[in-house]
Amino acid sequence: MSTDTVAKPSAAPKKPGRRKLTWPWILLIVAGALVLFSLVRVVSGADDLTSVGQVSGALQLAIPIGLAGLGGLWSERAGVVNIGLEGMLVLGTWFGAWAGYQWGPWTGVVVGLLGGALGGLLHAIITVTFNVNHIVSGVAINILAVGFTQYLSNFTFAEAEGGSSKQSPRIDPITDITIPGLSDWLETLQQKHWFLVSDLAGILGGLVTDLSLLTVVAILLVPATWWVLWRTAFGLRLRSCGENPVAAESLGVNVYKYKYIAVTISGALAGLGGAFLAIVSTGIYQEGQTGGRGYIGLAAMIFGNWMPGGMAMGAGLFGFTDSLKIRGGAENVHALLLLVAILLVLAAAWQVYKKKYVPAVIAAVFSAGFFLWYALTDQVPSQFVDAAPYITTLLVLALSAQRLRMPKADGLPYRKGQGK
Amino acid sequence: GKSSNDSGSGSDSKAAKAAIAYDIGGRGDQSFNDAAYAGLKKAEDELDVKGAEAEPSAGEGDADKVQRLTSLARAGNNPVIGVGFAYAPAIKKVAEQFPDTTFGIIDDTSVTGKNVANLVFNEEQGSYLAGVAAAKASKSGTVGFIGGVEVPLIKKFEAGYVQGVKDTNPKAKVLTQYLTQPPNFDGFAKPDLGKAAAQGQLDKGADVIYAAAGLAGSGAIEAASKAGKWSIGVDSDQYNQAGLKAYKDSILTSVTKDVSDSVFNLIKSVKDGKPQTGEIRYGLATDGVGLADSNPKYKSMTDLIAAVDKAKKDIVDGKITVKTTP
Amino acid sequence: MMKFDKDKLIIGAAGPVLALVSSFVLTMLVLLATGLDPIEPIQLMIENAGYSDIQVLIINQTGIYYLAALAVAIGFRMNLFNIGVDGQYRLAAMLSAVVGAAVELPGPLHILLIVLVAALTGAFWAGIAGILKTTRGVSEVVSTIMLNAIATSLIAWLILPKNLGVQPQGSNDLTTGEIAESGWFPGIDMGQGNGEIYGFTFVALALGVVYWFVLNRTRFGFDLRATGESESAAQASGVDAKKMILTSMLISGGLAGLSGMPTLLGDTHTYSLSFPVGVGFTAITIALLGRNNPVGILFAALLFAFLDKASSSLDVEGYPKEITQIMQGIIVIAVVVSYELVRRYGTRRQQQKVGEELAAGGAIKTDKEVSA
Amino acid sequence: MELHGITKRFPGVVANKDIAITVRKGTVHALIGENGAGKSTLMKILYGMQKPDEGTIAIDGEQVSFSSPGDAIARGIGMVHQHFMLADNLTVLENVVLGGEKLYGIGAKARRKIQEISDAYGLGVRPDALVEDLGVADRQRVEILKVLYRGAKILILDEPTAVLVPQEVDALFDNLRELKAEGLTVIFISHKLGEVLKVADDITVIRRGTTVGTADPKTATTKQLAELMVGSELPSPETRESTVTDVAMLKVEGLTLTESGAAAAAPLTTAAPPDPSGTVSLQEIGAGRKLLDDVSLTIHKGEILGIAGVEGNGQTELIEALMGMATPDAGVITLDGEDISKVSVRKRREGGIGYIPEDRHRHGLLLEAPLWENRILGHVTEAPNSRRGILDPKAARQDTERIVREYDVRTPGIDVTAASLSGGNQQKLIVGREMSHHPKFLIAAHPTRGVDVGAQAQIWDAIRDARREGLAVLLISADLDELIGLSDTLRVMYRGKLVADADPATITPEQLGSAMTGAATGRLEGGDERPEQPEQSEDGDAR
Ligand SMILES: Nc1ncnc2c1ncn2[C@@H]1O[C@H](COP(=O)(O)OP(=O)(O)OP(=O)(O)O)[C@@H](O)[C@H]1O
Ligand SMILES: Nc1ncnc2c1ncn2[C@@H]1O[C@H](COP(=O)(O)OP(=O)(O)OP(=O)(O)O)[C@@H](O)[C@H]1O
Ligand SMILES: [Mg+2]
Ligand SMILES: [Mg+2]
Repeated sequence: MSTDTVAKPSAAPKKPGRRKLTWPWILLIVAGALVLFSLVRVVSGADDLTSVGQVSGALQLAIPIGLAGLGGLWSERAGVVNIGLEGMLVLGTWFGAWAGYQWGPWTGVVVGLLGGALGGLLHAIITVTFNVNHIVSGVAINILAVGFTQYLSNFTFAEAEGGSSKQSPRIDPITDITIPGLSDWLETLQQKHWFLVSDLAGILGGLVTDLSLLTVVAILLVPATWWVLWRTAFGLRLRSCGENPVAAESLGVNVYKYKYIAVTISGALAGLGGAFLAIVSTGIYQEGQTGGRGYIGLAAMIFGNWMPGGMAMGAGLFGFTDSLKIRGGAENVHALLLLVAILLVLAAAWQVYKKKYVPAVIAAVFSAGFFLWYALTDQVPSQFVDAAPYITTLLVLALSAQRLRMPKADGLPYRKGQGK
Repeated sequence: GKSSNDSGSGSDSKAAKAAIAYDIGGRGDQSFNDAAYAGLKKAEDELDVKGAEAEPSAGEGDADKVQRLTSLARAGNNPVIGVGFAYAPAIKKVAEQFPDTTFGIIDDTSVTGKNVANLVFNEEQGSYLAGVAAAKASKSGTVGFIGGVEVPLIKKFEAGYVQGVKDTNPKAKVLTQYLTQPPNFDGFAKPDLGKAAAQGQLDKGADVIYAAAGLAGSGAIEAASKAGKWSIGVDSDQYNQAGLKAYKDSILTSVTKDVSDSVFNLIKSVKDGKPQTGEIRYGLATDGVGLADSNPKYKSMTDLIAAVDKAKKDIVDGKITVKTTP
Repeated sequence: MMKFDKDKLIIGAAGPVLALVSSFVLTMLVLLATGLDPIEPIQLMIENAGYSDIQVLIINQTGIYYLAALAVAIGFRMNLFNIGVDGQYRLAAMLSAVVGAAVELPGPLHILLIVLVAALTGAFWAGIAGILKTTRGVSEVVSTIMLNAIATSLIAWLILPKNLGVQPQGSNDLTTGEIAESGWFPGIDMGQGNGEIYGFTFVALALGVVYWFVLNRTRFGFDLRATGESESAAQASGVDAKKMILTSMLISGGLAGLSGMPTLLGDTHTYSLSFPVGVGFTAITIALLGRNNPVGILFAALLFAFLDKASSSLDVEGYPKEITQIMQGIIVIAVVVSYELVRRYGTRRQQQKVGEELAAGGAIKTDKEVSA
Repeated sequence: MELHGITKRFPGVVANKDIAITVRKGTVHALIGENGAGKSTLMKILYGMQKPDEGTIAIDGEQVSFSSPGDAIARGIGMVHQHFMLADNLTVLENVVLGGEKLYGIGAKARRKIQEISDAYGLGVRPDALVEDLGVADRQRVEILKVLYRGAKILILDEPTAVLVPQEVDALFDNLRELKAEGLTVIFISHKLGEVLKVADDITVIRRGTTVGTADPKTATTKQLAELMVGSELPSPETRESTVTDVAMLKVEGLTLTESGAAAAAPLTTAAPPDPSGTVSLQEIGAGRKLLDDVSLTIHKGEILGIAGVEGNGQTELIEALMGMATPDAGVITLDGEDISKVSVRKRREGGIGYIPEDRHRHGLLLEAPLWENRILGHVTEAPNSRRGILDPKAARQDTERIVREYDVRTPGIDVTAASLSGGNQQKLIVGREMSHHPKFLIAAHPTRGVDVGAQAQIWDAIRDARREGLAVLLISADLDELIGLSDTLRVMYRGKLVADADPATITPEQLGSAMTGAATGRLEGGDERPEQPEQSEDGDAR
């Protein structure tokens, strides 16, 4: 009808809130974060905070999440909500391991990717062709993927040597690369524990040490996704299906085709994440090894505002805190208390500057509480350590202004020729 | 009306029958459940017993366990063994209804009864020996412990290990890390977490890592092996596990827990007409727990072996009491 | 009030029938493909469901699923995706068990107190997500996922013997101590060792009626549904969207908290490490399958409970238990796809009717004019 | 181009029935017909978006068959749809190149080409602006640019002028003439018959899915066209007898709303003034831009106050502030002597504010709910819908039946979903619902937009009747004839301010239009005859 779509000339000039982060700003924020981390490390003596191992561990833990998130991004950019990522991740682990132990890790990677893609394709058929609620389909795929792989294990891994109905035989590892001189040099530098310098060295070192080739591929997929989706005609068409499929259709774009492609790629990426988990992270398929990473990937994508860079940051944050807690959580997470306290002081100062005194006082009180907690204890109970990544994510989300903007037609049903 | 249990009556009582009901994870976990299965298998082979198994489903409650045990008991199985402490409340209910059937429960002594056999292990004692071995093998004076899920059972492993290390080398430092918190049992299933945790401890200078983390332990073994450091396995002799062939040289030893023998023994006792009852404890004294010595490198460390043997003797003799909580 | 409509009846029946038939056929294909007997497992399950003790298990599980699914459904009716039902359920069961074990009151009061604590705890935990959403705009999908994990840690800490938990002598389990018998919800004993039907199952069913009544017969329910159907229209109609989000999140959490009660009050009487988990996730599927409708959810819960319990002995007969899960997945897909197909057919019919009746009112005149 | 024997059936509706049209090359061909006559459907068929059940299309004598818009575009056909086909979150450039990436890529070359076309036709389009930041007229120009970018030879414009002010319409027509001069063929659909006569070379009239005749714009009058269209005379919104009393019903003083967190939090607050020059001045980017700037007005019992303005100049915000959906920073709203500035939406509705929203789908209806539930919407706390918190479906259903009867809502029953009614009938249901609660004050935003002529008359009648009984009405409409005809008092809104007022008896749409672009302020004097105006109070209770 003439009223619904016509009359919405929304906000003319850009809202200040939507101001884009420019490179100088990003660099400044990164630098500030680094200084803060360095400071906390020096004060608390938790040298693992920015060590090579910590960063490289974070990377390992972040990649399956990031790949799932990337998968979610592809799908949702084309307008299909994909809560089936977890299931596609499971398919990736199973198929990756199944092919991997028999025909080598790279075959495993490819087959894992295809397994995930299969899940994606199923999701596409259900949501695009049958126009079923995307969440229902995703949930069903999660159930199906788990049931299907566990069922098949009884006929495959259970009969293989070194495997069982819950676990695959070991898969040959994928080559690791370490940049010889640089990596050692950075590691030495990091171990000097100098303010800032060592931290930088640790972070860079973590990014160039013991890198599996698949890790490199996975990292490259983030900018590649950005490039494809935002710099190519294909990507433009795909995104238009998530923003306004009817408009896309009216310009001759075959919306079904792009949705199918996007959701299948989405599954393939999650499948790759699964393959990474089975082949690189652990070297075997293990029932239940995805452990909800698909959902975390989805959360990372929302966290990152449906953008590859933001998603990567979300996955990175998660991987980082996860790695912190798992590598000697009691001490590391204890140091985080200090970080939180400092951040809260800064927040309080900012609120004072903005003349919002009530939030300022609240922030200050909490800050004092964290300082006390930090000062009066040596360790954080292991149970709370375990919650660190989740609490951090919640805190970051709650403290940062929420300017989320999902693709406009995300999750909405679409049928060809029925646009108004 | 009719009960599912009525169907299979104990009619063909000629062949002895025995049953085990698995813990979450079920057969194929290459750990606890598989060890129990091995005991049943052995009984099938050696005692001509017909074995039955039943797996739990995810997220089930006590009522389901009661139903499972009841139907296994009604079917004429004797003994019926619940693998894992989760079966305790169910066995308490069922054992009263079937006074003629022997019920076994592994890792629990809280339920008692004339027809209940509590199969328990002194994991802390085995872990103590592991601690002695670790302290002896360590050059850096820092060793690591990785627990899969922070539950009392695994804390027993930690307690014994830490005590063993400290008694051997009071200056040694033990790094402890748990992978997940209950009821999130991912910590037994995610090898990548085990790997990351081990990596963290290695980076902090640990050169022997003991992982009591089920399958996640394989990640720790992998990490230690890649770093050229020692690892200590758990439950079964992991040196001989096919899946860990690539890293076996770095598996110093494993703390074994003879679940399979305990199952076999119980079945045998029932078959022999002298059913075990009450607490059946498997400790160092009975070799129900112990250290494996398959790794030739381990066997060549005479100093270490001497220390372990002495500790073992002291524990058996009661000169050392090993704590069960850290 | 409702006219009897044959079309409607046929269309209404077509969906489930189509779904059941296609899912059974697909399951059989999977079994065949892996070289197993395609009929026997299904036969076994149906046979199993004929036994009283299994029936009791099915009914009890239905009650649990029903409550949890209602919790999910009330969120869905408002377009809120509460993935956190599982965490709310666990935390509520734990804390109410602690309170229940700590006090001793006359029967009904004791039970009431436990139930109240459970509902409030669940509501509190869901309320965090609600507040984060209304004040900070944090997506409830993300926050409830995080809160699930945080609940796990919190419970793990609280249940330590040095805090609120107990480690019974000789046990490797951690519990919250046994609730005194005055706090047990009486059930119906089915005799002959068939177990008893939890009394709280009937509370669950009653809550289903309340759910229906509140949603369909109260102003509040109307506002809630309106918000779910069109937030903008609801807001223009006078609904305070933020308040609505928070309220429904609280109710959802409260129901989630109650879903631990059948087990706690009827069976375990304590919260332990082996308390059932994952109920909240299954509930999402059930709510979706039951289309957020109290009767639909009841059938969906029954179906899932049947699949869960009737399959319990499949492994003893040599069939992998995972068949059930495959069946569940296939059924969900088959149900929604066939509902969609039937719906499309139905809408076409409805439009046709609208068109015909409009044409009947205007066609004659038009034709005359055109010919004139 | 020739269309022959086109027939298209939808479930239950024959949208097109044996349609035949011949369009001469290089002309502007107008297509007119009432709501639902099948114009858009026909054009969608021509554009390949829908397939005809029967009939043929020939272009330059060659028979064609399109299976998708892509095929039509390849044959040089371009279409500007009745409803904008733009993705808000994409830039102008992205919207334009979408689907036509092969032409000039998606980068610098495309940007140059867009700039070139924009300059050539004076469209003033900025390639890198986000579409959501554009006003309606700008969007319209982007739509046209999209078509030109693809080098279309045949242009279909489906109701392009519905949301434009007269000046913008003139600019558009200038563009069309230019295009025609270059040999392009234009098919033009509009309900505004005056425009049609002004710009068209040929006119075809469609009624109930078939072509009922053609007209020559040189000789035909709007009256003749209207009769051809509907077989009767066009109703007029004129209200001449005044019922204005001097009892103030609604009083607004100093209402100010600045863009801030509130705007971000309430997704309903969308509109903001587009700058006619197409550039955004820097000061406006900062926070605290005023969406409503010190708005004061009084509406008396029995008075209709019309507000004219280009969309996005604060009308939406004014409505939302009056309804309580947006929280103003300053200002007092008094309804019938009671201060309601801080009162919730629901309380205001209970207090007697009726609301016909500008966007019935977003704000007026639950599309997937049955009619009787839609009758409850907005009045859930009032009789007969509920008693003491409990709904009374029986009474609500009965009352729905009454509304359906009294307001002539064409529906087979009250259990069908609102979505299955045509726009006009949906609107009648809303009007009936709001009127059933005897409001003291009615906000009517575009009450007849996109509505059938017949339904239009009914809605006007309903408003007039209520006014006679003392209802105060705030009328907001883009249809200047409706505004001038229905209002007792006129105000012009520009950038959140009431900048001018006018007497509906003397003002012409052109004058009003120019005031809406900010060209004139203060008291607007009507027409050439400039009749003496009687003394007027500040509130402008005319006549
Ligand atoms: N995409 C669609 N799918 C199914 N039916 C539709 C669709 N679009 C329109 N209809 C049917 O068409 C009728 C209404 O059409 P439409 O919205 O064009 O009416 P209208 O009077 O032109 O309204 P408006 O004036 O608001 O454009 C309804 O009967 C509706 O069911
Ligand atoms: N997708 C659809 N599905 C079903 N019916 C439709 C659909 N689209 C249009 N119709 C029907 O076809 C009729 C003609 O619609 P169309 O949109 O062509 O009218 P129109 O002449 O453009 O009206 P308006 O002046 O309101 O734009 C409508 O009344 C509607 O009932
Ligand atoms: Mg229309
Ligand atoms: Mg039209």
